[in-house]
Order: sequence, then C-alpha cells, then structure tokens
Amino acid sequence: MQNWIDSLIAAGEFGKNPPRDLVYAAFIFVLSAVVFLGVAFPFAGIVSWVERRVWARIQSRVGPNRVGPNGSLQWLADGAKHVLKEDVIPDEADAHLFKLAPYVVVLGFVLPWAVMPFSSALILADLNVGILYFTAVTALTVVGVLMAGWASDNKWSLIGGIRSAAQIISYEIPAGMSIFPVVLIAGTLSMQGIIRAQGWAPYRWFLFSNPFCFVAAIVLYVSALAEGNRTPFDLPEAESELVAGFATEYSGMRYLLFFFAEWGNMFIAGALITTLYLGGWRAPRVSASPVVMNLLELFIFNVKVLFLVFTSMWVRGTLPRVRIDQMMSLCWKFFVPIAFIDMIGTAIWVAIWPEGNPVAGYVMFALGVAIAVLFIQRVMYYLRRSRMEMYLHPTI
Amino acid sequence: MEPLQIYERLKGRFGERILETAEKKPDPFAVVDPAALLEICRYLREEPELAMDCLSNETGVDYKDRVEVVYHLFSYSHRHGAVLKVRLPREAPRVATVESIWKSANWMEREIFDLVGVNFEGHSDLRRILMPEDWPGHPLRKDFVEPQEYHGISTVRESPIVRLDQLKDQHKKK
Amino acid sequence: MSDTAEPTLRTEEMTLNMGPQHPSTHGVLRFVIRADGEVMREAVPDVGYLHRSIEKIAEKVGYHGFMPYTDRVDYVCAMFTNQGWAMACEKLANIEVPRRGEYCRVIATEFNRLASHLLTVGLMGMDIGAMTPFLHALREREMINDLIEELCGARLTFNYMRIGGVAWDLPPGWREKALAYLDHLDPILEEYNALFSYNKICIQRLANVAPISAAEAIDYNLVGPNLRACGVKWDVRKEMPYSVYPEFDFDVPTGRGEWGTIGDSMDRYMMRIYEMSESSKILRQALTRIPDGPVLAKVVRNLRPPAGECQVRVESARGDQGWYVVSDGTGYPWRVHVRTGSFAAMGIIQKLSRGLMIADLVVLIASLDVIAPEIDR
Amino acid sequence: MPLLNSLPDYVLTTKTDELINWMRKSSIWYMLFGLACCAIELMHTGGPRADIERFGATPRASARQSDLMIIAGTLTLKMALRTRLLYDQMPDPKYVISMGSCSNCGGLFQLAYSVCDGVDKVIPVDVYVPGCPPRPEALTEGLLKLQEKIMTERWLARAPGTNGEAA
Repeated sequence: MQNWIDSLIAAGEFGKNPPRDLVYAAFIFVLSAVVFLGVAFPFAGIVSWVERRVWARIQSRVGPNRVGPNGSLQWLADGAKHVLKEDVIPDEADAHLFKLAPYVVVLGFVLPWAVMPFSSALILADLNVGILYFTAVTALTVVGVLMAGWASDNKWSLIGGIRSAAQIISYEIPAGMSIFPVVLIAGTLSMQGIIRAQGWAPYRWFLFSNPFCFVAAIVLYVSALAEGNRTPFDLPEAESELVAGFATEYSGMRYLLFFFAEWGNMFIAGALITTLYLGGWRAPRVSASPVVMNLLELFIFNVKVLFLVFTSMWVRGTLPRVRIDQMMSLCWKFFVPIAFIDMIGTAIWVAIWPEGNPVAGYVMFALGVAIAVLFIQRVMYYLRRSRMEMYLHPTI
Repeated sequence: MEPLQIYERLKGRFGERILETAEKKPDPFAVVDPAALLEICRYLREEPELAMDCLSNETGVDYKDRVEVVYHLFSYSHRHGAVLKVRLPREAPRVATVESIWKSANWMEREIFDLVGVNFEGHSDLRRILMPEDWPGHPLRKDFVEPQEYHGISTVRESPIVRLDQLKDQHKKK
Repeated sequence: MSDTAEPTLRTEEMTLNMGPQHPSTHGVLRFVIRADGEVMREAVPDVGYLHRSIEKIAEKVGYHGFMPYTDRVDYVCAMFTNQGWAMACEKLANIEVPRRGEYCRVIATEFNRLASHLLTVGLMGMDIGAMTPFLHALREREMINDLIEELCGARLTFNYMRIGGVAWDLPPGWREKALAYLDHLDPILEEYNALFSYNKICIQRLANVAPISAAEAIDYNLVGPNLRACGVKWDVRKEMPYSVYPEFDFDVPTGRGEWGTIGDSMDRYMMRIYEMSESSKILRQALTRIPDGPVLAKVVRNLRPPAGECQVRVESARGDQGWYVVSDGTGYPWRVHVRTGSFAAMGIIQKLSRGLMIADLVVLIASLDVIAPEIDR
Repeated sequence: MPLLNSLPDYVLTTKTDELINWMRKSSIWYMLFGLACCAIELMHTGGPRADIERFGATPRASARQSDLMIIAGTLTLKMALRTRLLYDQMPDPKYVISMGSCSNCGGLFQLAYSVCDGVDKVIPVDVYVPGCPPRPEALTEGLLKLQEKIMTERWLARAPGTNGEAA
C-alpha cells in the first residue's frame, strides 16, 4: 500500500514535492472512511437483515420482505429511521460518558477491520502481531458496554453492563488460550502468516491438524459467541430479564451504533475463526492472474465467514439463554481447563511432529465429516416427522 | 364428610358460638361468631377427622345491612369442604385474620380489605392490592360512588350518540 | 451474599422496579425487587394494573349478560370461565344441560386447554431467551384458533357457552378436522420436547428452581398444574367430577422430579406438556362418542334463580377455578366472586423469590403460569 | 425548519420527503406493551400466520427504542398514569395505535369503576383499530394505515395548503 502511494507521489499525481505525511494521512482517512462506510457498516446492516430473515424462517415466519427486493434494504430503512429519531439523554445520566460509550463500542468493532485478511493482497495492514492486535482491540467493546451501563443511570442498564463485563472478560481467557495452539503450529502471530501456514484443502486446515486443535476451535467458537453477547450468552441484553440491557436508555443514532456493532461483531468473530482454523482465504491455484486469484480468495473467505455467521444465527434460533452462574461455571470450570489442555497438548504434538502429521489431518477430517453426516441425518429425521403439509394448508 | 355433618360437629364442640347453620340450597353454610373465628378455624384445621388444610376461597359480601366474610374451606386429605361465614357490622367491620392458619389468606384478605373494606386484625401486610393506594372508598360496597376523575383523567365518556345528535343539530342550523 | 461468611466486601442492596411494562411479566404485573447483585433478597409483587372490576359489573348486567365478561376473566382459556359461570348459574337455577351440550362443552374446553398450555410453554421458551419454541407454539395455536373460530366465531373471547348448554352445535365436518388436528399434534409435542423441553440448557435453567413442597402448595392454595407438579394428585375433573368427565378415560399426571426436586419449575413446566397429551386423549374420546340431540336447554330470557349461594369449581388450564355466586332472587346476581389459580400463585412468589437470581424470577413467573387478568379480574 | 418551509414546493424536497418517509414507515419498531386480551392477538400478529415483521415492524422491549406504542387492551386508571410516563419516554417521532374497543373507548368496560374509557384521554392516538379483540389481520391493517399516515408527513417541503410564512 505504502509503495503504491510512494509511486503515485513519485509520478507527480499530487504536485511537486507534496508533504508526504499529509498525503499518507489523507489516504488513511479516505481508506478508513471507505472501509467504515463502504464495508463495515453495510456489512453489519446486511447481516442484520440476513439474521432477521434466517431467524424468521427458523420460526416458520417470513421476516422483513417489503423494503427493496425481498426486504434487502431493511437495514437502510432501520438506519435512516434511527438517524431521524430524537436523541434522548436522560436527565440523571452522566451525559459525557453516555455520549462517549457508543463510539467506544464502535471503535472495538471497526479497528479489527485493519487486519482483516480478505485475500492474499486485500489486507490493510499485515501486522506481525496481527492476532494480538485483533484480540486487544475487540476487547474495547467491553469498556463501551460498561460505560453505557454505568452512565445510563438505570439499574437494568447497570446490571446489563456489569454482566457484559464479567462475561466478556471471563471468556477472553479461553478465547485467548484457544488461539495459542494455532500460533504454536504456525509459529507466527501475523494473520497472513497463519493463513499461509494452512492449505486450501480441509484436511490441511488447522481445525483438523490434531485433536487438540479441533477442541480448541469449538472452545473458541463458543467463547466468540459469548464475547459477542450472542445467544445462548446474550445475558447483557436479555430482553425478558433486563428489558434491553445496557442499551435500555439509548435511542436514535446512539442505539444504532450499538445495534450495528453487535452484528458487525458476528462477522469479526467469524473472520477470526476462519483465519485461525478454517484456512482463511486459501484457495486452489486455478489461475495465474493475481486479480482472479484475489477475487476467488475473497469469495472463499467470505463464504467461510458467512457460514460461521449463519451458524451463530442458527444457534440463536435454537437455544435458550443460560443463567449467569451457569455461564461463569461453564467458562471457569470447563473452558479454561480445556483450553489449557489444548495448549499443552498441541505443544507436545508440535514437539513430536514439528512439521505436522498428515495422517492425523485425514483422520480428523473423516471424523468431522462423519459428525456432520450424523447431524444432518438427525435434522432430516425431525423434518420428516414434523409433517410440513399441515402448515401448507393452515385450515387443514 | 358432608358439610352438614361438619356443622353438626362444630355445633357439638362450640355450641352457641356457631350462630346459624343454614341448610340453604344449593350450598349450606355455617355462620360463626367473629370472636371465636380463629379458634374454630384452628380446630377445623387441626382436628384429624376434619383436616381442612386449604382455605380455597375467602371473600367479602356487602348486604346493605351487614358485611359478611365467607370462608370456603377444603380438605385435600378427606376430599370434603365447608363454608363458614362471619357477619360483621357495616360500619368499620373488623375480624381477626386467619393468615396464621392458612397462608393463602394473606392475599385474599388484602383483596377483601381493598374492595369491601373489612379490616383484618393482626394481618401482616394489610395494604390495598388491586386499586391504587390513593383510591377513595371500597368499590364492592353497594353504595360505592364512582369518582368523576382520577388524577385528571375523567372516568366518564361522552356518549357518541349524544355527540352525533349535537352535530346534526348544528348542521340543521346552518 | 451468604450470612455465614465474613463480609470482606461492602455490598449495597439494590431496589429494582420490574414492570408494569416489562417483557416477561405476561401482561401488567409489577415486582419490586430487593436484590444484592444478581441474587434477590425478595421480590414483592404489585398487582392490580388490570383490575377491570368484572365482579362489580356482574351486579349490573344480569345472568345472561355477564357471559361475555367471563371471557375477559381469563382470556387465554376463556372457555373455562364461560363454563364456570354457566355451571354456577345452572346450579343456582337448577337447570339440566343436554348431553350433547355437555360434550360440546368438554370438546371446546379441552381444545382451549391445549391452546392455553401451548401459550404457556411457548412463553416459558421466550422468557428464557428462546424465541423459536414460542413462535412454534403460536403456529400450533393458530390452528386451534381456526378450529375454535369455526366453532364459535371468535379467536380469543369466545362467548360460546350459554346458561343451559352451548350457543352453537359443532359445524358439519368439524369433527373430522378436529381429529386430523389431534393426529398432527402428538408428533408436534414430541418435536417440541426434542427442540426445547429436553434441551440441556432448558433443563439446567428450570430444574431445581424454586421447588414447592406439597404442604406448602396446599397452604398457599396453589391449584391445577402447579399443585400437581408438587406431587398432589388432585384434578377437579377426576375428584369432584362435573360435566361428562367421568365418562372419559384419562390420567392425572403429577410431578415426579425427574430432572431435579419434586415441584420445581421443570416439573411445573412438564405438567403442561403432559396435560396436553391427556387433553388430546379426552378429545379423541369425546369427538368419537358425541351423542345426538339438542345442545341448549330451554332457559328463560330473564333468568331469576331462587335466592341462595353456591360455589362451583372448574378445572381450568390454570387450575381449579371457583365461582362463588350469591343470588337474591332478582334478575341480577348479588355478588360474584372468582377464585382463580393465578391469584394464589402470585401470592407465593414473594416467599419463593427469596434467594433466587433475577433470571430465575422470570422462570418462576412463567412456570407458575400467572396471567394478569386472572389475578386482577 | 422555517427556512426550508418557506421554499416553494420543489421536486427535490418532496422527493426527499418521500424517501425519508418511506424509510421511516418501513421500520416501525413497536413496544412490547400488552395490557390485556389484545396482547395475545398482538403476539399472534408477530407470530407465524400474520407476521407483522414483513413490514419491518419488530418488537422492542425498551420505550427508548420504539416508534410505535400499541395499546393492546384495557387501560385501567392505575395503569393510565404509567402509560403516560412510558409515552413520554419514547423519542420523537412517535405514534400510537389504539388496539381494541377497550382502549378505543372503554368498550365492554365502560361500566367499570376502575377503567379509563379510552386511551385518548391520556395520550394522543394515531390509529384506532376496532374489535374485541381485533384479529391479527385487523392490526396489520392498522399498521398499514399508520404507514399511509407517515407517508403524508412533511419534513422539508411545506405542508400542502399552507403558505410558506405560516410555518
């Protein structure tokens, strides 16, 4: 990226001897605006629409379908409406914190996009501590949520905020621990480095590289659900208990920011797992053209991420919510020890087979396929039993 | 045991303090002395052959000249029931609470206090339950007059037919 | 939190106001919660936000005219309140209901019980955060609503029964539709169990939450499924039979504590599931055995029952409903009082809430199946 | 917006208004505010058969995030004061649908001593839906009527029939 700007400057696109720092800064602003408005927000919005549709289908409803083709502009309508709403700041609220909180949450949602590896070339900054940066900035969300809960001067918000803080901080530990096995195998913290250490074929993914990784991936997925306040860990915004949790007092634009951050975080969590365990953008080499390859990689990366996003919607449509003590005991009594075992197990594995064990990859992959087949069979069984013809003829 | 047998038994035990055992159709009942209510209730609950372990219903009735509190008792172990009544003066009715015998009396007595205005002595938490705290009077009394407004909200609604007639008149004048 | 441990951290009690507009209070209930963090010291219920003075209205509208109001006593299972009022008046005025009328009543009420329990189990799902079971329950409820609508013309407030029978006979072809629906319901209940009831999280959330002992339940006058969940085998349909219930063969399920202690929230929840299959059993028998004949006895328009008083008990979906009616011989009842299951269930919440978590309070309310109009009337 | 209102009725302003209104009407979030019998029908309206979410209307638990208050059921006097409070908590622009006879005019419960005869005594109402209780289809119709009403609102262009200086 920098080289390209340098070449533009050298070609005299910005006049003679432009101030280099200013040009860089301008590019940074433009790029971040493009990412922010062109990628992150629309993506969060579209995910919100997809979620509502998927959720509705799971519940045998239709879901929003009147705004645009199949309701696909629903998120625009929601966004525009919220911008036009009155912005209420309660009298008793701590106004400064109250105003600041949504931006902190959004910051935690926007910053990870800097190291999002969409393809081999499409990455803003391939930091050599990418994964560390990723976990660090996503944790900013908790600060915002806690601020929102505290500043609203509403007890339900406060409980929501505190719940969220307890939950996100607790689950940071198993989530962080589940990243280690991959780092151990790949030997790097860079996002691109981790993806390059995997192959395009499923049995070359870190998910199937050894049994410990498989478990660690599941732990990471569940922890990501918990950190994104998703069902079954949506306690901070538990509608039936806490009204709307930490966001109870927020209205209009400020609420919209929370709203988008929530759905955006789903994509971010999916991208993290895809990068670490599902081979990221790795694609078979079908063409020599870098443009074609990059597009293919972008496509593969997005499909994987969207599949994970879809699973989290599916989980949301299926599972009830756990209680706070159960959530805590799940984290500290099960996930933290399991994550530690995974880490140590992988370390031993890497010590025995420093180059990886290809046989383990095949076996684990076969095992994964077997589990998937069993699961699909069970779903089909219930689909047949539920006698769908009754719903097609509602009057019987 | 049939209700009438139970009342006979009560009469045998408490004598004059059972004021009346009416064999009125369809449900017979026994009227008891309010002063002896607690004692009788405790006997009904603790006597093994009666074992009225459930106060299934307690309600107040305003009969213009008196207020009655009606207790529907029931025994899950013997599958029989009885109806007790106490008659109270209409002005400032007071009777002892049976909350210490059956816990379910707590809320029912609050409801009677709220709607009929019977004061239960010794009740742990005698507050209004259904009506707002600042509501005037006891609505289920026969002479209760509905207030015209409550906190600025009028409680009467203009009849749409009257309004329609007014509009017609205006129209004719034009 | 615990009294025995040495207090190392100064904690402050927090007073929370839950409701009257709160998503989990099923209407307009209010709780004043004194909580220490997530653990409640006590939740004090505050009711009366839906007190519509139905008992006073009864004194103004006469016996026949009160029937539509009974629907509003418990709108989720209005057939039972219809039946309770009709039975009380019949007992006062000594009216015999034709056999086909009784069968129609049983069919209507049992369908209504299915609808009511479906809503209850669905709401339980919603309250612990799973919307899907709730909407699936609504989907099934819609079909029952269709059937009932064909029967009486209304989806919710039926006004189906009359003093002396029911308003309309079963429409032609209705029996077959109803039987087809019952065939559909049984596998749906299994699916529902697989989706929600036997879900690990669901069991964890419900089992061992707020157990009630049998003695306590009787002392607090819990009725219906809530009482049976505590292990007391008591069903008015069996023990004090009314209508044509003695002619049917059905079981009375009681709580067995399969997932935790007897009488916990899971037992109360499962009671509804079991009762739905029992209702289905009764309905099958009633639909196949229904005799011919009139459905409504001849009752004078201006009904004046002789002076007297009576209490009638009906096993509604929310338990034993007692209609206490005092007649003074005129065309207007002197006093009507409904003893409802929810009112009693609400009274026990304050005691049970001590030491529960806030999330458990929601489960407790949903498992006791309290409905605001039944409390406030 | 006095300045903008003084502008003549340009195509741009009316079209922008239309766009804004179209977006607002497509995203009416209603508050979960079931009072009585109608609450069950309100649930059914959000349920599989009627599915009000097709029109972008989704339930919210908090008054702060809702645009529409559906008064579903009998409003008692005890509740009326709370309802006004809740209405005040909603951010502008806000709308009210009065669902069912009880909240329209007291309905069956005009005879009652504890019922507020009509929610319009407490808060302004945009759409009245008759019925006791209204069917889900009726409530959906009410929502569509509200959408029509929203489409007639003016943000930039002056309201029809008024002069520029009137604003």
